[in-house]
Amino acid sequence: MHSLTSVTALGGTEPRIDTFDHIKITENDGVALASVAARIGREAACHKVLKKLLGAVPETGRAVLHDPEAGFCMGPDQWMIGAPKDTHELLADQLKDLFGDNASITEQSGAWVCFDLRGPAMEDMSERLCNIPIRSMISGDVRRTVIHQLGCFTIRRADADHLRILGPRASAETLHHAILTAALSTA
Amino acid sequence: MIIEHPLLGPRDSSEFTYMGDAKLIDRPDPEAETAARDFYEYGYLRDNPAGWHDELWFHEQGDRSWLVVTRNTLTHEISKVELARDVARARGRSK
Amino acid sequence: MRYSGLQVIKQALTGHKGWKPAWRDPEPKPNYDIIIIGGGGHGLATAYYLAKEFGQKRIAVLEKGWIGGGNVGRNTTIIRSNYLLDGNEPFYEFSLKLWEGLEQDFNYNAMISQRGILNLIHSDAQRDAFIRRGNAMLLNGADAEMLTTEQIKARYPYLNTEDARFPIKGGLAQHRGGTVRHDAVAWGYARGADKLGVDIIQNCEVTGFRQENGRCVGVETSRGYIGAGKIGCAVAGSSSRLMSKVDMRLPMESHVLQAFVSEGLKPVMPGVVTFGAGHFYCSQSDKGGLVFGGDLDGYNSYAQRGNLPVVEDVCEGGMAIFPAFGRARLLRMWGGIMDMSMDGSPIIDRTPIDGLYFNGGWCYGGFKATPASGFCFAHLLARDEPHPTATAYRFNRFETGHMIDEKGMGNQPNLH
Amino acid sequence: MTQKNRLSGGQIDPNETFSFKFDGKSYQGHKGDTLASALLANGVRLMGRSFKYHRPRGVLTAGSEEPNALVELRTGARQEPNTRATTAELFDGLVAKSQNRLGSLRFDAMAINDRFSNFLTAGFYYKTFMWPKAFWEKVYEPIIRKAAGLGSLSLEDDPDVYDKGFLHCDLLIIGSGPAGLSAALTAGRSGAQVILADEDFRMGGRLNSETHEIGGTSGAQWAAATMAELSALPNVRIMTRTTVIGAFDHGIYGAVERVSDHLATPEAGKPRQILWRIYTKHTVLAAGATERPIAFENNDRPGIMLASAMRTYANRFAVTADQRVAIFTNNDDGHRTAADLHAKGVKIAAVVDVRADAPSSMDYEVLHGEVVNTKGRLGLSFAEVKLADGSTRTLEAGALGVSGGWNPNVHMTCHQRGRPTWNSDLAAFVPGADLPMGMVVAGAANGDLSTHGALLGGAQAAKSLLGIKGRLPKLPETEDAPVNVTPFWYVEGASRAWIDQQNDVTVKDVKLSHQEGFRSVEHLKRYTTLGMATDQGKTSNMGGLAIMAELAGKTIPEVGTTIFRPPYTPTAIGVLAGRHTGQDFHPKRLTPSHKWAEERGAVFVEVGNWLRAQWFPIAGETHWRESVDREVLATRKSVGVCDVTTLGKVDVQGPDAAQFLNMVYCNGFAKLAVGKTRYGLMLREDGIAMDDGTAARLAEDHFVVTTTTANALPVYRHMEFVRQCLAPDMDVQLISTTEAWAQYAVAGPNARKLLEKIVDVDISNDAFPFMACANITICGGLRARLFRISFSGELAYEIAVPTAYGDALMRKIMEVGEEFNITPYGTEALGVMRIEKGHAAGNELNGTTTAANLGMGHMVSSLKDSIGKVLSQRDGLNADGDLRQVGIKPVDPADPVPAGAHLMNADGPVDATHDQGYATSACYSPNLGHSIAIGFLKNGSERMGERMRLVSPLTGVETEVEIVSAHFIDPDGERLRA
Repeated sequence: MHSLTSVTALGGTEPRIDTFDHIKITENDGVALASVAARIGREAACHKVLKKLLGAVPETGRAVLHDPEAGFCMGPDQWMIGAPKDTHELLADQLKDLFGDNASITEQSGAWVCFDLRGPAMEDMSERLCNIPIRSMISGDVRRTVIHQLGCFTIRRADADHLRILGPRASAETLHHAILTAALSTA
Repeated sequence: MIIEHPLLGPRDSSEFTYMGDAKLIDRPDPEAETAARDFYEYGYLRDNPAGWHDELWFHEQGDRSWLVVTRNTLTHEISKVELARDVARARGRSK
Repeated sequence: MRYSGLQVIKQALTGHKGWKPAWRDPEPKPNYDIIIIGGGGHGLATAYYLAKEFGQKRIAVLEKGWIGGGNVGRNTTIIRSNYLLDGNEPFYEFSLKLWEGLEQDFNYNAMISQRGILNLIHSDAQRDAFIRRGNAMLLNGADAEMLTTEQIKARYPYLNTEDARFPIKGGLAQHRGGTVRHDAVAWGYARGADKLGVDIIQNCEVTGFRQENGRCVGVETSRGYIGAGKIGCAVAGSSSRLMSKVDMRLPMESHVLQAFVSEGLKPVMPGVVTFGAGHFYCSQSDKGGLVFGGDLDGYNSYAQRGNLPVVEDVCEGGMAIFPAFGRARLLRMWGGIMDMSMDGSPIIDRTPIDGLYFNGGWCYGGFKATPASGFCFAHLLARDEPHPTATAYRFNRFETGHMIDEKGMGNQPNLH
Repeated sequence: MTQKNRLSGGQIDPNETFSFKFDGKSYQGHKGDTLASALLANGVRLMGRSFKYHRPRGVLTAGSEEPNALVELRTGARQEPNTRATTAELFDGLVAKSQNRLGSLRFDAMAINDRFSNFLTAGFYYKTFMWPKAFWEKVYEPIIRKAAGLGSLSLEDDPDVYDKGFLHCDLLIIGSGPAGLSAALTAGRSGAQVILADEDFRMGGRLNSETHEIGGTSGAQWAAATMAELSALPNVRIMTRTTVIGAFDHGIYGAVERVSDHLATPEAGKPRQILWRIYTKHTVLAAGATERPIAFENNDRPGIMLASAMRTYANRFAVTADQRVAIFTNNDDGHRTAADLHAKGVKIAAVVDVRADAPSSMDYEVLHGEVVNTKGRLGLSFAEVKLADGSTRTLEAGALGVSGGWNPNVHMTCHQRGRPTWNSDLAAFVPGADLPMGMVVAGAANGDLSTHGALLGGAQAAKSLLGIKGRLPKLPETEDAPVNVTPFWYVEGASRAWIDQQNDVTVKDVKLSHQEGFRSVEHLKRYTTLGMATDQGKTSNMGGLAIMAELAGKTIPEVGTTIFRPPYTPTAIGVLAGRHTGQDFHPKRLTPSHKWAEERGAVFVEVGNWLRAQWFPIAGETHWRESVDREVLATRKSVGVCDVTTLGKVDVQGPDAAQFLNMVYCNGFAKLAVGKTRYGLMLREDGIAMDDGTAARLAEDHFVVTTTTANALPVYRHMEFVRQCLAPDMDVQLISTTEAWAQYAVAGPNARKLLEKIVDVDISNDAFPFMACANITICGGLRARLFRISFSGELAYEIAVPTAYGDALMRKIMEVGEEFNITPYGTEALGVMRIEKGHAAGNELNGTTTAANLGMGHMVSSLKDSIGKVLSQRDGLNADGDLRQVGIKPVDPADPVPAGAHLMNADGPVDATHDQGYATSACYSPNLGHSIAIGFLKNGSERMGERMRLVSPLTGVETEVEIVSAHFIDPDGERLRA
């Protein structure tokens, strides 16, 4: 076991939580991430592994909210896989073993900050934050979008009032500020 | 503008970065005797039509696909959107 | 009739009955010595200088709509000569000098106002680049001054220097830069040219070129065929469209650039300010409107209108440095079509076809270039050799690798 | 009773009384009033001054088309110039003042301009102020500018915030009059996602202004009931106080919601306004119509207003402009005003109708004739009427309602390519065929001016757009009067008859414009400024066109129409910027060591949105140079650490990864061994240097490519272009991983010793030589990447760990580095060290330099194809005497060598034609004890040792310099390999 301790994207030792009557904003520090890009001609093989891993191949614009590994489609023949960090700190290595030379795997855990928005104002807030058709999105819908000039993934989770936002980790503070501002605006 | 992404559906054009004429896919043969002239024309000369135009857009804030968008430069109407990779393959760009 | 204060008084006292049309509305003649296609600023200026400076006679300007309807009537009215490269700076400085005497020259008040232009600096690298540029300007005989933040603040006390994402670290000023009443430039040149005998023919669209033995001898128009000894094209924005009629492909794309004006406000902006870390520049007109703009929409377009993302981008830039403008209202927005060339610099050159000459590729720098462009194009048409300040503006520079790329963006027109 | 012109009824709340101030005087009004209606209720007709002649002006309209009644609303930093009193919703404590006056509103000294109006005709300024030449800028223009403008900005920072947002719907309905409500009902009941937007604070449009009944109840009540039904539908979003400002491409509309403008101040955290971008499949434009005035002599006095506005004031706001009112009309609509006002007890002096067959009335006198002049200094007192029989009458009235017919509000139909077409029955332009995608126009905006026509048009529009099956339900009974209008634009012989009231354009000016040849619509507009005022010509353009048509002997459609451009009404710049102001203008990117650097008091600098530590001052240092010199010297002496996370990183994987890099870099990568790193230079296809960096081969099929911080995005985009468009079958995958790894440079003679205390592997010079790279573990098992590369020229490594561990790693390095006196260094010291080594960076890779300019011409491999290779061979990029990168040092060590200065020969003139080159980057080298620079010099590689002058006339510097190699320190690179 190594001797370095990690910090959250917002720089804390514990994830940041902001609670309002109408929304709860949680910095989610518990997700390990890695991307999978199919190599040319190996798409079918990748699908097979994905199906085994997640139960289904995430379609374009969709997530498979599987446990413990979940995944969503990032682009043509490219997927992001997420899993609890506690158990999957070495997710990229685990995926490399699974996919072999069928895919290129890239560790992404450090690249993203994850915020969970839960509460009755989630849809109103989404409308102030980004250009996604939130009210017509259903559970498992994923959109890459822009929040305050930052490229983010938005995932509508299983619960109707729950949106997950993955944003660039280096701009976690800016993103958090934008989310808080939207929360105050829609209070 | 809205670009109907062949995989992702309608997307605001502000998610994209524009590069221009899709003829940029047709990179000339650097070994050809006329390579100097070919690359000059490839690099610098454009039809620049007032009307339908095949052009390259990069989905920078999306799935990072390059698209070939057929768009009317007079009306901004879009009639066709394809993955540039498919277009490049169809035009016979090999390894 | 000469315009003057006395004339205005005289006419006022006699019921304004004596004012004549600013230019005639002649029928096209069967042929001319020189035809200029395009009744915009550059075309009218070319005709004016051909007649006035180069002793040419029998000149016509053909305009498909109404004169001054292109970019001379839809720009943000700024003049300056703060260029970096050898191919550009002498030309733009020549232009600025022509501006300085223009009103007396063509007897029309175009409200040329040398209020100064200021490019804000936000980083050390930008300062280095602006020092190089300012030095290039001075070495070319133009004026330039490096201002400190304090000096800038004295002139624009409401500039955001306290809470700025990109703090202001000084600025490069050109005090001889400024603004001009843009429409009046077209009208002044038109009136001046008309007085020298130039036929300005509106509503006359060129539909084709007639060639004989490899030489261009005239144009087909919506008002019939018109013969010409020489033909000059000055239709920036539509250059590719026009030149495609002689099967020429040009090193340029057409792009839309939006511009904006606010409601009339009591004066707040003494000069022109350009934001170096966002897409925004602004001045205030004599009527009180804040005139501002920013970046291209970025895609090829011949539609004279833009879209919201750029409107927002420009206003964001404005608010970043002038947070006091938040409560001013944007009154009108419009778009002009730019010939965006492959290196951001223009072309004034002969074409491969004898008798056919080209002036275009002005990107969004065309307005300030109007006098020199007209002068240099007239020089080329009259003498068949480029004016000394415009020798670099050749078609073949891309093939030979002699680009004049101020911004260093390469063959990507929407980045210039 | 203070509100002497308050009538009964209306939709204001008489039980809620607000106090407000106008020009310092207190008044009272009610909830539901606008500032204009409240002022009229208090007998205030004079509300402003015109632009040029400073004529006294009152309200012309009751809506957003108002040209005259503009005020400065609120005070202090919230002062808002040019606010239309006709749309400013009254709130308790509202403060407004009149504008564009010198002195008081009643005694405006600038009104002298009106006396000289004969000299100040259209375009007079183009003909004078030219002599003497210097006087324009020194005398004339300052006077003109001083007089220019209308209201004033406070010049304090706008204290309010603005939001932006995005909405998606099936149907957007613009306007909530009868057509809009009917469309909303039809669409809402079908279950479609509907947005109903109206600029007003009360939905219902003209239903609130008229007395027509719908289905047996008043129009206003029907509107309220309809709104109640719509509010209950979850699929209908009702947006009051929301102006749709523009129709943009592909069904995108901009709309501004005024969230807080009806409040004294916005609630905490709430925006003043929101800019919504609405994405809709279909649109019903139900924007109504605007009544147009008739031009007659002195038609601009306070009290003269549109007849329809009078009805709005009476029926909606329970207000009349005066107790004695006259009407001037060319159509039946004017008579409605007379009837409605009469019913409210207002005395009708007479209705003057230009038509011989005008309807008569039992209640008031109807005169066949024309209003030919008016009197009254600060407001109307008398109207002079010339009757058809040639006799004249003088009507005593404090208000005159004018009705010249209606213009459909076609603006939004023109925001793209549409041009309106002429409808001679209405004598007005109606929407043309070429509408924005998915738009249908309904109701008065489409020329259907009756209430029934509006209800029907709205319902049909919604039905057809949404493909609703079945028959429409029966519409309620309502007014369906035909339009009966006789085109009548101006009174014969009128001269000082205002067309554009705000900009003071009169009939005479239009005539002069024609006389001087400014005859196309655009010339007319630009020469006279007609329609260029803040009301965007909504009430003036048609009048000008009609007169021009008459003068030119053409029909109005032959003269054409000016183009309507967004925004529909003037829009606060603040709301278009939204939250992107101040520190939030652009997002910030923080490096993994940011918190640690902050704790150490680092000074930060912005680079491509990143905030990087520029230097780390320590106690006693008062000038940044002290800190930087110390950091450089300490690094070169022992060891330093610098956060280099910001460099772009691209993960390049796949069997063809090496082949791919061979294509994008001008130098070769195919044979790079696993575990090795190589410097690479990327060219653009035009042969100019694009970016440089390193590529480390971590595995046969895995490279990590670095880019410069500034170019991370464009380089990644370019690589994807090559991959997808030029080499679509190369089996290579790219992922940008810039933020995934925290990366630190550890540099200096003790770098290895330090790192050996952290890494779990052998990094001796043999095991891990210069340019080695590897996946390793550190601190007992944390995955990491180690690269032996150097930007500083010292023995150096870059070490990377997953970002979350970046903070801990930096603290660890500092901890174990203590024994080596480790010094953190910032971008300044980094810059000094790279200049000392002659490494090119952004200032050198400026988009115009070639590999040869940079002294790397030899790197462009002739053995393989690569991007930029062919065009890099053009003559112009390989000319004799071309620029070469050189080092520059002062002959006198005390002299500066500033970046941006130009190189001139030792003798000869100093001017552009003798320019030899320029200094790109400069610094003080603490190791050499003098300033140094690198730069580009013509034929530079052949001029080593030459004495030259480095001149910067801009900053007043001229230094004698010597041209030297750019490798000021350790030219043989021994330290790197140590």
